[in-house]
Amino acid sequence: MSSELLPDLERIRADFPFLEVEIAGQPVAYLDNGASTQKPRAVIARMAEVAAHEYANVHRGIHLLSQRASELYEAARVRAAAFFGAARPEDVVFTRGTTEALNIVAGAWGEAHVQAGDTILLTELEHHANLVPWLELARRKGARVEYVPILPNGAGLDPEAARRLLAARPRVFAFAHVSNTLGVTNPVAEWCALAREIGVTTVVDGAQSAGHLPVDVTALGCDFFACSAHKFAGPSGIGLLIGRAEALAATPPWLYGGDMVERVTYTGATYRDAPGRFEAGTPAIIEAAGLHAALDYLDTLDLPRIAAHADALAEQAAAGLRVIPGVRVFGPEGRRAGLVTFHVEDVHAHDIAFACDERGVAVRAGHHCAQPLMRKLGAPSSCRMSFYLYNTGDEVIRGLAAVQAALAFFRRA
Amino acid sequence: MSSELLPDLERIRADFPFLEVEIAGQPVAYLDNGASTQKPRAVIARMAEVAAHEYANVHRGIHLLSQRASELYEAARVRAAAFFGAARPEDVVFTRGTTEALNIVAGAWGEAHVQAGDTILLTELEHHANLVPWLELARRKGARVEYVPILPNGAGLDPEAARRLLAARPRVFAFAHVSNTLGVTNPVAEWCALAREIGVTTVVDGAQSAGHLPVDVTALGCDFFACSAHKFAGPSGIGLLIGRAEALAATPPWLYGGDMVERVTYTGATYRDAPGRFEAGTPAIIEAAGLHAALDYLDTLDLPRIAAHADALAEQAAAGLRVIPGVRVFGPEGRRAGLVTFHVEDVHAHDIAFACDERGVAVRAGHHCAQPLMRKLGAPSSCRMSFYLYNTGDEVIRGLAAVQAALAFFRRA
Amino acid sequence: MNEELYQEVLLQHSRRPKNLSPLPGATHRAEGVNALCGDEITIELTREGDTLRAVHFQGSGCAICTASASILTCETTGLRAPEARALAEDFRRLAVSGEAAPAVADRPRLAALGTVHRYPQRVKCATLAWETLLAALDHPV
Amino acid sequence: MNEELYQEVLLQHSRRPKNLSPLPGATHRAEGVNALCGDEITIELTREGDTLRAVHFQGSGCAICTASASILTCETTGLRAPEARALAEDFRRLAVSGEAAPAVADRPRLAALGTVHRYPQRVKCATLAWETLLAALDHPV
Ligand SMILES: Cc1ncc(COP(=O)(O)O)c(C=O)c1O
Ligand SMILES: Cc1ncc(COP(=O)(O)O)c(C=O)c1O
Repeated sequence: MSSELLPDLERIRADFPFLEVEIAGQPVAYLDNGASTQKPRAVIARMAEVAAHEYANVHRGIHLLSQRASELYEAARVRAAAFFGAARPEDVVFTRGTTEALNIVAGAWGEAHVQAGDTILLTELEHHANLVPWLELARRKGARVEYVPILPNGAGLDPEAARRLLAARPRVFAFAHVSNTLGVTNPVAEWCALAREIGVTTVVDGAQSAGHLPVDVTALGCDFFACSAHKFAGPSGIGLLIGRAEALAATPPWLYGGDMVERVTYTGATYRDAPGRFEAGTPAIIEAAGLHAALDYLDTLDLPRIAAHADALAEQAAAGLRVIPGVRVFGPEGRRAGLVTFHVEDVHAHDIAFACDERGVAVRAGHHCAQPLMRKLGAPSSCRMSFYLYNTGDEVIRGLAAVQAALAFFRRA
Repeated sequence: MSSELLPDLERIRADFPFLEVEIAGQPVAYLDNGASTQKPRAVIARMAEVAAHEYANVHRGIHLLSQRASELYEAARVRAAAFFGAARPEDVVFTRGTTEALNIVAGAWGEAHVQAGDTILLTELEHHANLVPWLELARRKGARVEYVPILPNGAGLDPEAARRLLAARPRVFAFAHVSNTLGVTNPVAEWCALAREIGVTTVVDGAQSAGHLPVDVTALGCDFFACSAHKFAGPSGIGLLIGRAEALAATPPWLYGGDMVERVTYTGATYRDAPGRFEAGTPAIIEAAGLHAALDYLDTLDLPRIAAHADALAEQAAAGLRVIPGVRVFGPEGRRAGLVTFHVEDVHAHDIAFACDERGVAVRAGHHCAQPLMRKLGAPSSCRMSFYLYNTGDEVIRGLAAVQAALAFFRRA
Repeated sequence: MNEELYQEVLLQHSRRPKNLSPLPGATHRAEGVNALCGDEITIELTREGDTLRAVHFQGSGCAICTASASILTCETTGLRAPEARALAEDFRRLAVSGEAAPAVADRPRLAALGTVHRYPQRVKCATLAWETLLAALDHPV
Repeated sequence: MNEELYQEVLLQHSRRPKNLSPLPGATHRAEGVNALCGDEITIELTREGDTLRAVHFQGSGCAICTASASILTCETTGLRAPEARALAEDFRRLAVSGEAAPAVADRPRLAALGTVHRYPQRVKCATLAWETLLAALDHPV
């Protein structure tokens, strides 16, 4: 397993100033990457440089400064298109993050294309961001929501049921590429191919896959793909909605205002095509430069190796947890995507996470924004360790030790 | 007039690294502050520091890092509430900017409260951000949009007409605090008091007033107030919607997803109260810290003096432009809010702005995201110089000289 | 392990909570949820005139949440409704800011819970039951 | 002033534009708008068989926009529709990248306009009329 760890880990760690932080007198072991990731110096420095010397509003000025800002903003789009395999830069829309991207699809595309009686197909493992917007759309439209069920213990989604429910031609099929709770990776390309054949629109929540493993939206064959820069070493406040040209063209505007219009009168307006149509107002300019820098940074490494690294750490953690009495590890038996969620029969997740925290280990406790899934698994509150390219085997060991110490404390007497 | 300029201008200028930039071998004269403003070192450094050592996701973790990030994020809210006179921090919602804030009001509040046959009252000087969302709402609902007319030459809005149209009890009255095109300041407090008496909801577009002049939303008495941090020395990617508690409570959710929910099942969800209700997903965390730093920075200065400074420069520019033959200056005769928009009969705005650019002076040319207004004024394209706290009288002189050189060039022969 | 937060009295209450069961014949009832972690708690009580004759809870939370709920049932049984309300408000203030009103300072178990104000990420765990009690007082079944 | 961009031939065309008037009996027509600045331009033309007999424009833009429209009317009058289309495409490429196809290299006025590719913020000014021509060719009145 350790041969799957990144060989230049010390060098990588040196790129992340956050890893200098100490908690309780110990260097932090940041194992909450599923919630958000830390930023390398290159991203932080690029944002500061843009803010200091290259900043102006975009798409608005004849002056050189505005032109240059527009160029760096559009260069980020071109970079993101290439990184994620979009057919054209115009297919990449900047959003605040995955949540806004999915709301654009459910709110604007869905508003136009989902009708009363239609079925919206989701899965039982969705994050609230890919669940609640669809519930709201269904309520508004009188549509029905169905779910691909999970296998026992959250080992994956039921493949038979997925095929059967998809074959029934829902109007849209929206699902996570990688589950933020179970570490399950869904067969995106297979489902999208099936869906395409029978005219079902596909929406992929890529929050946990983008920048963690190689993603080529064209090869995946989805209609929409959503992700957040903060989940892959980029800044907060920016994310992407990538759409096939036809899918974006079939989506009405979302926010209304400057930059997304063509011609405005006191009685009406006409709108631009994508991506401008979906980017009303001043966008996250400094953040676009930071996103660009994050993609450049990831490209200095090797995405398949990054994925293997995080997976190896997650497997190590899962193995260590499984042997502790009373601990239940959710998710697939074999390879899991960079994270492990577990539940302890007799000690609450909050108490475990708090104990970890006191030893400088940051893990997540709660419902992981997947309340219905966790309820179904019988663990409304659970702990998660989630890994990224800068984590080490030593941090896994510290995490396991902290969990064991917590259990010993709460189980004594 | 020069006595109204800030006395410590050199010190202030030293705070802004952007002012070191050169264009065409000359230090830049950045006169496009109406589009966006530059950032002081304190803001840039604070964002870098948060990204380097204080970053984690908010509202999600039991671990100390997440707690600290939540605290800095909420501290920015408390700071903004105090700076803008909100009754409670909970009345401050973080958005991407003014455009998103106004879309929340038109899209969520408007969706719930505007009905067929209702009147939406706007003014003829609105930015597209405070016009197009309302046109779209009116279209969807079968409501009517009416406009408070401008006075000749854009000298202001017709006060009689404003009172008459408001007295007719529209459902909502949405208007700019300060016009980004005319430099007109509207009588917000007076209109809001009138509106409150007769039950008309008020929406103030504060993009050009926030951080430029003292704003106390409670004293103004509006129901909603929108602004963007990038317009007042803060970062891109973040802005505010400030609402009266009752107005926010009457607004349905906007984006759906994590953090804005209370309880989620596979069949439905319940939602939190403001501000959480309107902040689905991972917010602009680093940017919130930058916004906080920008407000702290502005507080080291004196907002009324900043306003007087920008106004004095705008008056100086207007005076210089008025004496050039063929130049028409829009807006009020007297005091104007920090900007001057002008049109030249025989030379196009693009050519003038380009000539300015070649001399290192950045001015804006175009429709200023107010197409119908500019069409009504007979100047579909015009030039604008807009000032902020770091601009100098010398930059005004350079701007005027560049305009004169452009006119000389295009008028020769 | 943090001995300040997890004082013995709290651990006792979290391991062997008092009044953790449905309350047959309850006159008032409310459910509370900690939006951050998903923990849910139900408070049921029977009121005779103004007096809280019995207070029970259901649901499972972390040690702090469970201890707080268990202690709540002990401390409020027999109080009059306005007293229970005042105590809940006092406790909330203690948990958030460490400010101890006489009513809570006099109750050692509440004072022990009050150390939570030094751990802001745990405050909601301690206050959930008390907020739910306030809601229950307003919700006759 | 930038003498490279504002070459004399362009200034002539912007000051005294050719064919700046409505075209009675036009067979094709389109309006174009530069979303960034709001400039609007209308192209009208009469086609006989495949040949562009007359090409006129209306609207006002900056010197580059007006010169480009004026030169467009001169260069495309008498061309066959496919030739006009090809020229418009060639010109667009020139303005964006500086890459001069033979057809535009042979036309000095277009070559002069082509220097705009060094000033990206002005490219749209130069191409607006040509994009509108392409639209007009698809829009019989
Ligand atoms: C699977 C999944 N979807 C969606 C989201 C929402 O992303 P964001 O909060 O960046 O909008 C997350 C992260 O919280 C996630 O893990
Ligand atoms: C008056 C006015 N309203 C709204 C906006 C839109 O602000 P933003 O682009 O930051 O959303 C602007 C700025 O462009 C403005 O000047």
